[in-house]
Amino acid sequence: MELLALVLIPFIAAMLLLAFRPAAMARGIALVSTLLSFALVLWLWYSWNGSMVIGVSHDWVPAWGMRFVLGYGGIGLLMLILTGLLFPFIIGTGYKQPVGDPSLVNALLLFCQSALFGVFLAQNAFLFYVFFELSLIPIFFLLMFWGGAHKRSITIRFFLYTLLGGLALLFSVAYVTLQTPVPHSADFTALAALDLPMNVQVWLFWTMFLAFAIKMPIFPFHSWQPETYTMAPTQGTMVLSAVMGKMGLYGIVVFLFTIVPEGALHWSSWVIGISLFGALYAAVIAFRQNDFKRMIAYSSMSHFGLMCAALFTWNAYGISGTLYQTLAHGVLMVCLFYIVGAVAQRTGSTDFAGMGGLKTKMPRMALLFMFVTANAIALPLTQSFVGEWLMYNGLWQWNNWTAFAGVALIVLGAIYMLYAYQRVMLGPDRAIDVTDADDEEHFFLVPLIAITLLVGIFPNVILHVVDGPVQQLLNSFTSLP
Amino acid sequence: MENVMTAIRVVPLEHYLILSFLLFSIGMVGALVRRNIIIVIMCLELMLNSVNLLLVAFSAYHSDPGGQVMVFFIMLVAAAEVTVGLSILVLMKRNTDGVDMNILNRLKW
Amino acid sequence: MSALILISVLAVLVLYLGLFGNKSWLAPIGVLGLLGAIALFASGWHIDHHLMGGMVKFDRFSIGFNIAMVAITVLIFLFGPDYYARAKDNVAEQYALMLFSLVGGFLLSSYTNLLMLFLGIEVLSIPLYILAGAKKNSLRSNEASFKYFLLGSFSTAFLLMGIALLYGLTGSFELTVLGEHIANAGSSDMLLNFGLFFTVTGLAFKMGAVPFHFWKPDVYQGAPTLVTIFMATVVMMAATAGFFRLIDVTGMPGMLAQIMVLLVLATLLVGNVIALRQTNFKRLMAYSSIAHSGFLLLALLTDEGLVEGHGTAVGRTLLYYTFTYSLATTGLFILFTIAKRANNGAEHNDIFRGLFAAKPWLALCALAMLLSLAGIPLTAGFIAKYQVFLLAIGAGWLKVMGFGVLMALLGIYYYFMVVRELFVRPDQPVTFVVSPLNWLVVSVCAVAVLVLGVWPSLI
Amino acid sequence: MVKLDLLAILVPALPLLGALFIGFGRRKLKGNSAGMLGTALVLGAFICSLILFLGRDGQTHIVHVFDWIKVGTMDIPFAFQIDALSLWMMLIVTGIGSLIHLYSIGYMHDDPRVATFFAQLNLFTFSMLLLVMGANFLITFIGWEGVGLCSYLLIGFWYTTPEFNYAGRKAFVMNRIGDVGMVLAMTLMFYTFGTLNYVDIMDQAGSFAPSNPLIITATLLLFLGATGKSAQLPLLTWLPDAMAGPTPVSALIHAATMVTAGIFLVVRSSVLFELAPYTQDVILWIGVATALFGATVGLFQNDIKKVLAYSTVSQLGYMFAALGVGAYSAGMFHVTTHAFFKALLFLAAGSVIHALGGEQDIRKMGGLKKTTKTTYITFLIATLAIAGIPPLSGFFSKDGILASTFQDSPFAYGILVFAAMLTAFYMFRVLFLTFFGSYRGTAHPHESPKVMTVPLMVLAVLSAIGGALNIPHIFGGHEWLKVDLGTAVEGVLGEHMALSASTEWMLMALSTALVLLTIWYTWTLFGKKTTLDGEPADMPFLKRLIAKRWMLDELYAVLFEKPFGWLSRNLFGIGETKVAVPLTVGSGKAAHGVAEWLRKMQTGNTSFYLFGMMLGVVVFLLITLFTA
Repeated sequence: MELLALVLIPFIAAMLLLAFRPAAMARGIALVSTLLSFALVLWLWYSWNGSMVIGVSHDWVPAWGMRFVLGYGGIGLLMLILTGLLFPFIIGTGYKQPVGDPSLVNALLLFCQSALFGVFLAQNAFLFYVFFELSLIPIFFLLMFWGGAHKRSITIRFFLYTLLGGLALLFSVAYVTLQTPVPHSADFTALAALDLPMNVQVWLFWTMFLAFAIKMPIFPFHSWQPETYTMAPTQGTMVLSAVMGKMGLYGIVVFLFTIVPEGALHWSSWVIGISLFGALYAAVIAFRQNDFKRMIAYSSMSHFGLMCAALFTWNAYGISGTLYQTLAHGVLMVCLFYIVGAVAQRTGSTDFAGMGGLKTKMPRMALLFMFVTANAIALPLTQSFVGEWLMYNGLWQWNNWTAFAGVALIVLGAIYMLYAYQRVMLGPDRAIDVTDADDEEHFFLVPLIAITLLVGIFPNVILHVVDGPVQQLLNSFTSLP
Repeated sequence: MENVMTAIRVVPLEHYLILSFLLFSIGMVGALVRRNIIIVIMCLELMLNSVNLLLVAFSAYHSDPGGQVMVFFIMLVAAAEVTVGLSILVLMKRNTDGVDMNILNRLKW
Repeated sequence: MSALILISVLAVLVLYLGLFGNKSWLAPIGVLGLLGAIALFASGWHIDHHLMGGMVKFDRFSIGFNIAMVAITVLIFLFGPDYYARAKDNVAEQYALMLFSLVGGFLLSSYTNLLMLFLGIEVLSIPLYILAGAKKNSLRSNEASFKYFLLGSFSTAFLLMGIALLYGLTGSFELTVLGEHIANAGSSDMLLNFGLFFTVTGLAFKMGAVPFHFWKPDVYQGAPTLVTIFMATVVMMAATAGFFRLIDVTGMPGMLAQIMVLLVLATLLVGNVIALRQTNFKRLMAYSSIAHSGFLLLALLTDEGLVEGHGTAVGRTLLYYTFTYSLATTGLFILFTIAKRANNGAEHNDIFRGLFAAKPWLALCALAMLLSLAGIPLTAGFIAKYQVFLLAIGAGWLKVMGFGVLMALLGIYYYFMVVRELFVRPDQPVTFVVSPLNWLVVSVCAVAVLVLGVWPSLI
Repeated sequence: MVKLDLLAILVPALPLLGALFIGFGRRKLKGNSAGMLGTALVLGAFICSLILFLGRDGQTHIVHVFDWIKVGTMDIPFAFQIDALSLWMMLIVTGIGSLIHLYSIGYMHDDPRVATFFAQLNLFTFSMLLLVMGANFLITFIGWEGVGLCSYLLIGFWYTTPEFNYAGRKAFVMNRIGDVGMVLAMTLMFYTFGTLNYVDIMDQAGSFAPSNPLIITATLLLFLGATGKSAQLPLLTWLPDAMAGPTPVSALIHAATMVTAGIFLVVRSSVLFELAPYTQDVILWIGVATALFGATVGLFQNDIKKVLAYSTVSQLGYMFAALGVGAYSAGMFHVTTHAFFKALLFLAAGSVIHALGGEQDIRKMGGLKKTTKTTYITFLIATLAIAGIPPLSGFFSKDGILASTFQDSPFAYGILVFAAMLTAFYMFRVLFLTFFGSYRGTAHPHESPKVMTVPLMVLAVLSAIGGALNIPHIFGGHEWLKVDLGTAVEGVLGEHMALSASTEWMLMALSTALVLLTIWYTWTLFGKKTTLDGEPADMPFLKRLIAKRWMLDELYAVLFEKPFGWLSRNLFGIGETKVAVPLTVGSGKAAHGVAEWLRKMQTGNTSFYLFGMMLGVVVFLLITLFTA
């Protein structure tokens, strides 16, 4: 029941916002609802017994295997934690960096959260797909209404591009559903049970992978991402990069690894290849970007490349590392884009040209940014380090040379992040009057940084959530040829 | 009655087929190439009648009256259809004072 | 049977009322009669009725379709008073003609005999020829009716040729005989192939399948909006039902499968692609209906004829698809009329600008219906498309389906072009005048679309 | 035992507390309070480690704090390893560290961001302690990266000067290049041994045959990390630039402690290196080359701190040469003494710079021995020590290295002796130009305050008598340090001096004589200088090359920096804006184009429609006919 509540709380809150348009209190209501759902997530976490939990299970249209099944295992739980943890902050961003009519914006964000909870709770492929697409609609309007330059064309392109993947996924879902014995069932359990012939898995892998590759995005499917991130309002960018991208990784685990494992195994080298290439490609590009936000967008792409590559290494370190990193990356992205927004708010644009030498005027913001940068370049005792360390181990066990390519990222990452830090904060003082980070911004960033450090120092808190499930996943692989 | 059947059966079925196909084609081509709507409608009638011929032939060869019943229905409906068509034509003549096929082509693309 | 008679009598009654010249009674009486017809149909739900010496069969499929058609007609009639508010005369005739044409629809959905197929199509079409030209002194309306008439009778000729050939093959107009013949004698016979092909041509014309689609955009644009609604919904449903009736007996013998595949591909391509460039909303809807008929044809393609059980699935899919499509279309066209009046007669897509600012609820309704047409989850349109997916994949038409997926993507694009307009602020403020009845109809359509999308098993 | 755990945790905890407290209270802390606090805490850490040191029992103690990473079969505890090696390094770090903290109170006195400075200095001490105390590679790596960050922050401490920021970034990125090796080495070792704990790895290593490819790869990768941190060829160009930071930073980080992390790492994993003779050769020759490189470049530098920086590079080269021949104790011994005298040199130089109000160019100094007496004397002692004049500490440590390299490869020995002569030359050049002759500058020199001179004196004493730690047998000593380290480091006790006493005497005599000769020559050149003639226009090519630091920076700029920037710009300019995005946009445009073309079919002419329909029929008929 509480699982249903998790989906409904944001939905109802959003409906209330739409109905009453309480412009003044809108953010407050949204914040309360997100905190409520976060509390619920924490309770789920606390009461989790380490096995698969099925909360709701109703028939929807049995004839087509459509069933309304909500549940979560360790991996889903991690995603719930991610969503629950980050959305209060994403909503909170609106206080300092407001866009448009608050009740409308927050309603859209809450709809998005509801859909995302649905995605991570769904235990039925069709249900997963439904939420997968629904999460897109609010974002579409968020971007369409309050985007930056060329919002119309860029939004439509982003929307169609992601929908292309979505339809491919729908196609696959319909296909696999029909492969199940009559009465058909699209439950993940049923789909995992069926053992598709190799030649089918080989093409089915791509029709599914396309959706997730576009969602993250990784290299050849990324061309929507930089412009969209740059153009979108801060909150939209946060949702896209911090949470929605993770649907791709999660989908890979629940779809590719369970339904077409042999196909996935067959294509692993290819996927790792393109992902790592994309990661390096994006990291190199990020170095010379002249736009702060776009630079962060490329860095996010680089991280996703690494995560996707590590996910396909088929060993505990790669997969656990990636799952752990989803959380780290989410927190990181929220921090970074918040700082981008805060600085751009003061200097008037996200262009590096207008920045530099801000540290003299805003030392506290500089300190916060330095903490975040330390996380971004994965210094030990920050969250990202543990994830990257595990992923490098995974890559090494897959193939030494991929590990070399992956580890090269720690150099590239340092290059572009420190260069960005210098271009924003360091250098001779500018003759522009900017105010230092105020208490509200501290109230936003400090908790996130605290989480970054705490989880970096005690990573087992998160790792023990995914450890067991990942082992089970790997055991299911051992049956593979 | 019976002798009519035999009379029809004198000609082999293929010939009926070919003839009606020819008529049908003539009607079709006529409808395509002519621009005067009256003539086009007549061509359409020709096509329908070729079908009638075919039906009659078949019904004779199958010695089944259904075909001929169908013919009557066709004639009836065709009559109604042409009535409507002509009235539309009259309306058109009134509006554009022309009976050219392509005089009305405001609706396109 | 009784329903048929009831509707026909109703039509005559409406005509007579027209003589006394008070329009206010027409719609209510029409609606009452239609509701009665629904009741009659519903009463016959459990047993199959064979009428007219077994040339017509009211089984569940046809009854379902008939009820759906009547229901949509009710919605249209409810829209009528507002639409005809400014028309002076011939209102009664138009209601009556729609009712007659509806009878044709009944025949199409329930014939078991090719003769009835022919009659049905004609009874359906001939009133439409007139309706399309209802605006006597509007050249566009005139052109629409003329084109529709000419092309229609042209295709009728083909249909008849096909029927004749099939008759020549079997010596009977009974579908069952035809089906048995195919089952026994196989599908090598040229007569059969040609016959089926010509018959299908005639039906494909009514559905607006490429290359028999030319009439659709022009007629939709030229005809009075109310008639356009009727054509886009009831006629579409009737034609689909008729098509299904035939295919469900014959299946896909011989060359028919290939031809159908070509039809599907061409229809999906042309419908979706051309729609990208449409700026006139009525034309846009015309092309979108072509695109949808492409999906319907795809569903038909998967029917295996007399094989037991499968046909019902296809039939249900078709019913669900056409009905939800009709709901969305009706609502959208009503909103279109409202917007058109607000923008003094413009038909361009951007007449919807500012709808969200002025009438949020209606804008959300429009959003729901557009999403449904585009096939976004939790709307009926999505479920409908998904059923077609299932059918096509189940029958193994994977590549065709893949093409369909791409085309569906294009579809989403042009529907969202309209969605965008809903939320754009207009240059100068626009005032939308909405009569409560229209508001009700639109809301019903939108809500129905959503409800059917969440609980598809209702149909 | 509890006491040991407590102390061991206290040692890094105190500086960490300092960093946090000073860092977050930096607005509250007025005047010297921040400095006092920071110094006190580091001093406390020093006392703790002293207690630990005195109470040591030659055993290896593992202090398990908590489980850090535990997933799958990977179990990496957050634990400290307390043995002779780590204790020794802890003493150096905290001891020298506290002295330099004390010194900084005076040096940074008038800087507005003094509190930040001390916070970062304490943070550095914490990281360095983690580095040396870590019980497994990953804990060491925490400190490894931590010191890198602090060095980045402190080099760019005066952040308003773009060059300084660049220097900081350069230092960090070059260290990161080394870290690639470090991380890969760790993954490889985890893959091989299934653990990263030093103790376990050293145990298991015994089961591997010498020059096992896995071990060689691991050691080479580790050494790559070491070269980055310890500024060996080819990753050394960051160290001279790092002098941009405040002088105490240069003393603590870039002379005494951080740069010796590489040596520590090699000594810590000596077992592996013992198994990889190939790697040892690489280390030896890189060390020798670096020693020579640093010494040569030092010759013609005019910035006093730059000279010291290159001398550091060169001395680190010595240490690695020692490690290359397996003389770990000699290496560690030199680490120690070098920490003493090089820290002293930097602090003294700092005191000079302080005296001259920020002037760093030795050409604008001179005759300071009268005005800044203490500084002069301490600087002199340090110079003698580094030059290797008996009986100062440098003599013993350097001699140990020279001797052990001689028995391994006389050629390397020759180069190192030559480098020693060069060392003497440039050090005394600095000494003479700075303190002798007459003042050539404009400022008003004055002796530094006590708070700065006291550390100088302490360090002077240490660098004078530091040699006593490890007096070789031929002087009747017992090589105390070697014995002590032997309890912790494999292979130290295995080092045996195969040379006969006479050979050793001869070598010592030779090197000492040569050095003295050089000093005399330097005196003739610079001793009496009152004015300095600028560089002669026609320097010989070699000299110009050396003066330009062998063009290494320029080389890297051409080889790496510029191409990377070019790549970055063009991947975006071409790969993204010209290919990726246009492709997506183009597909949309293509669809529209097709649409525009297709809709022309809808001509509006009824005859055409009829024709189209008939055409369709005919096409389908043909298909029906020909496929039938």
